[in-house]
Amino acid sequence: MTSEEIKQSVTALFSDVIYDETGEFLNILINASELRPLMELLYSKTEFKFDYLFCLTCIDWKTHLTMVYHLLSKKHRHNIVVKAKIADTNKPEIETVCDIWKTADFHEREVYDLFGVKFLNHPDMRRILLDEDWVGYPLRKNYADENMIKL
Amino acid sequence: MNASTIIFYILAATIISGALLAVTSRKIFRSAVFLLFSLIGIAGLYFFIDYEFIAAVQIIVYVGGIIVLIIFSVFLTHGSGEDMKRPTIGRAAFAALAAIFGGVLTMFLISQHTFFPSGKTGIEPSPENIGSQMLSTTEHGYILPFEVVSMLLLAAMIGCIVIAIKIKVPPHKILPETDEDGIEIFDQKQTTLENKQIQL
Amino acid sequence: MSLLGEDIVTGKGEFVINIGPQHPSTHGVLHLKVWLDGETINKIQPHLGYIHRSIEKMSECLSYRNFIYVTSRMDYLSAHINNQACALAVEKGLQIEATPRGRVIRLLMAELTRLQSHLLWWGCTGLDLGAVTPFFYAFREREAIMDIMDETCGARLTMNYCVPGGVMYDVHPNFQKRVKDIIVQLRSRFDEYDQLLTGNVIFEQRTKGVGYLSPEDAVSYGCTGATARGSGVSCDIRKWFPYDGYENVQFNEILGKTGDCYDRYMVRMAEMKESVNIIEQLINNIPEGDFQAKTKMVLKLAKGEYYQRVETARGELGVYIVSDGAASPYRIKYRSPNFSNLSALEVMAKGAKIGDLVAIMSTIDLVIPDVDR
Amino acid sequence: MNLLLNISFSSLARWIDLSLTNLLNNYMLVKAIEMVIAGLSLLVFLVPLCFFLGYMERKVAAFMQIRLGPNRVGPKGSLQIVADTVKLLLKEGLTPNASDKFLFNLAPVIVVIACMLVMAPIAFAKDFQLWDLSIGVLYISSVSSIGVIGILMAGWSSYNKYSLLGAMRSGAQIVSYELSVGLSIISIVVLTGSMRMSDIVLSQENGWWIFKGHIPVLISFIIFIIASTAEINRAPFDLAEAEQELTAGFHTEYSGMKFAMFLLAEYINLFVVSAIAATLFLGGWMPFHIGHWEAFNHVMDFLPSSIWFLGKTFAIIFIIMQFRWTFPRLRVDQLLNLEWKYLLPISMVNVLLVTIMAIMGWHF
Repeated sequence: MTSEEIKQSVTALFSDVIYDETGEFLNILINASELRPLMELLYSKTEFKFDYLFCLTCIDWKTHLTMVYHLLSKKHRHNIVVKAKIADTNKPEIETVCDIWKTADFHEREVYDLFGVKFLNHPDMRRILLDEDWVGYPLRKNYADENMIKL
Repeated sequence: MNASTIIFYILAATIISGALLAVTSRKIFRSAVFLLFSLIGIAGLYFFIDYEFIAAVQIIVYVGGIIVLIIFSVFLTHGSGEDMKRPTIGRAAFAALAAIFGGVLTMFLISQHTFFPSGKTGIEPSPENIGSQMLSTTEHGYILPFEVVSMLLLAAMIGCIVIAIKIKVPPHKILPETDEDGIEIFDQKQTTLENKQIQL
Repeated sequence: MSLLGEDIVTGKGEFVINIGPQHPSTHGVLHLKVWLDGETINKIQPHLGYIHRSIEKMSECLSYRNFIYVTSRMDYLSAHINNQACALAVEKGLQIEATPRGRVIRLLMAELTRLQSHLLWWGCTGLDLGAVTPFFYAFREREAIMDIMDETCGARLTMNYCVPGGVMYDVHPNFQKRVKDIIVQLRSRFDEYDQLLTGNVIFEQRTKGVGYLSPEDAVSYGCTGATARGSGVSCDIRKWFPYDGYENVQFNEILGKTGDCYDRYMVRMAEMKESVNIIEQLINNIPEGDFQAKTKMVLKLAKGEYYQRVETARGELGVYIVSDGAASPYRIKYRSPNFSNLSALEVMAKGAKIGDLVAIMSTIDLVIPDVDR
Repeated sequence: MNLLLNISFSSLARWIDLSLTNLLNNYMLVKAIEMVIAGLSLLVFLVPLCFFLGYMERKVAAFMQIRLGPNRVGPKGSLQIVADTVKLLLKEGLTPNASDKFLFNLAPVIVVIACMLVMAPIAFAKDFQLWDLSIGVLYISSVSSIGVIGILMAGWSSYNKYSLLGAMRSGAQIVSYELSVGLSIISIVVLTGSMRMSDIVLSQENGWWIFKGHIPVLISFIIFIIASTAEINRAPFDLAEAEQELTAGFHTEYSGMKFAMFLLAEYINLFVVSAIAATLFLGGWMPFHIGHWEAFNHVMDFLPSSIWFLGKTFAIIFIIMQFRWTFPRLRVDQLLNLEWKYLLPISMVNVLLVTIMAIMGWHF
């Protein structure tokens, strides 16, 4: 399925999505609240069938956070990137996708650990790499550590 | 006092002290180990009177079998690592009384009985003799008790197997054959998810 | 003394045991909390982060030339392939391509890296299952490969040979001859390896039907590399999204059938032979010319996002660069293969014995720095 | 030279006994001194033996693993094991705080004592045996079962979960494999008609049992080697100390000399098991004799009996060492399956076959 067809199919079901085709993949920009239905659609619909979530991460744009999901369909061999904007940087929250793609379990815990994004309905929302009592989220741009050596 | 007396007393001391420590120790695993010493002492006593076969059987059965079983059951007992509770005074007193009564009764019975040497010479305790006595049907033959005991053990063994038997669940399902590029197999999951999609 | 006290035994009579962080078979500082019923594993929970060095944060502070070298320390056994991924990502951002000679040299080194990594894995698998001897046989060939790397770029393990636009130096004059020697040597050794470990009855018993991973789970857990291919999932990036000229060489993607430890093992063994084939095709055809494209002193990527996938010895490594036009990346994400492969450990090991856990871990082929980053 | 060869060990023992009796004229004291001498000579034999076995193990491992092995300390690395022993002696013997200290320290002693006791009825050479008791092989299989208690003790008292798992495994393993060992010993006892070690050796004067006893004895020899490898916890049956699974199993917490004692016991056990296999199946110190070939037998007699015994024993040790460096380790359930589903039924049927053979006199 080409990116044009994907766009058409998604637009038929979700009206307020923005597309971005400047990069390598087709990007779908969406609000955090609508992520979950879109993801379920992308996974389950036969012509999409994005069964493989190969990268899940977060970007801190200082004003807001963006969750980035890279998806691939093993059957149709097409890629898509879903970006969800989280406006609230103080208490970022988003629905989990770890029941759709089990790999998201660890990756979401990593994002929680390093960015502080809380994933709702995640079964085991703990820090994964850092200690349980670590203060702050190191990959945030405003993270400051007095012991950090400036380069 | 000659050497054999000394050896006898050493063995007796091992047996008695092992038994006492086994009873008084507050850790159940230690009790088992002290019991082991006591049993080895008894085996030593058999060696001492040249009943070598009995001694070896004592070690095989009691040390190699019973004690290992006891230790295994200790391992599998909940909370067996902790010290046992100190017995209450009433219990301790009752136990002491029972022990004293038993001891006195035994001593009394022994003193009542007059022991005299029998005219017959005993059977030499060589393995050959023991073996032939065990399987003979003559006057001193033990074939009947031997067989009865083996039947009992067989029954016990079958019982154990029946208790221990578990119906095994196969560890994992048989896989469908994959096709060349290993993609088709995902369709099974797809159908269940399409149902979900209709709800959306 | 409460050996069977509350802290150890849960209400269900389970025995909790911590395998690692210091343990011979976790191959690093991985910590697994295992709930056991007798010797059967009921539940398993990995605890990570013992060597988390925040390589992503470090990379954000470094220039586009320098951050490549940090990545050698992630999956140190396929250091060159990590570097290659970063170099390719930067090249994508600069919209340049490496020179033909540089690309072939990179590819050769990548396959040599894959070979040495798989050889180490083979030795360690034997070691994990209690056979010590394979380890020494594997190291005999691995040393020869390491010597080639040493001669080519001065380092044996963390090589830092890739730069955006090609490789850092030209290959040593001896390179071709030595690589040809090692191909001949390896070809004759593969049978020896099979005799030593693969055909062993105990080895087959220990691995066949152990650590079953269904293809659905493999995709869902994001498993890649031999871990997924053992379950019959096609995921070789070299075939799916060829880079650096993999489209021009002939090789097969090996797929397993049953998804157990034995298939994962066999996939890796066959992959080694494929790597040798790739090297054989390229070693006589290294194009003449520059080994490195001309690039600016300070590299600046255009604003945007760049994603590059490569196939390391353990699976799919993704490098995701978000650039804001400055001289260092705004955000870098390394999608490491081991992190995802490890997450599937629980489904594989559930219901298995402790001995199986060791077999499963060794056939996933974990490198802990790559998990923790 | 000839004179030296003719001095048998029993005449030496008789000479010591006589001279001591003349000197002291006290029966009890003489016995005590003789016991001390016997114990000391056993120790003097065992320590170099363990040194040699340690060295041999390293060299065999190196041979199998295309490397050189120890070659720095002493000529050809022969003093490496001495250096290791000194290191172990100087190391601090740690005792974990939460452990049951009495049992923790007692366990290695029990393991070593058990395997030393087994040495008593072994015939090292012609007329050279500490204690030729009438139930020789039964004594061996009974006393060797004390060792498992030491291992269980070590595992329990260490206060370590790995140790406990290792001890459980080892207990289950040793108790199971004892059956197969016992049954394969019985097949020889059936053929010989005696449990006395010297009788068993003498019964092989016209040929070793492994040749005389046709295929059934060969089967019980193979079963004996497999089962006794398992009983002494050596690879591929070293589940009790499976390094990759349980770090070091029952001796995880042991260090220094206490650890060395477990190592010592392992090597003594290895020797004992090989010696018993050599005695039962390969004729012990009996030279290689064939039926009535008098001339051939005489040629064979030229080698001293102790050389024959040690040669056979070390050949078997070499085989057991080769197992260790070739095979991967079994899993615990496979190990028990092997015993209960294969070895035990086979050896039971085998004993029946041997008995029929012995009754009908089909052996040579």
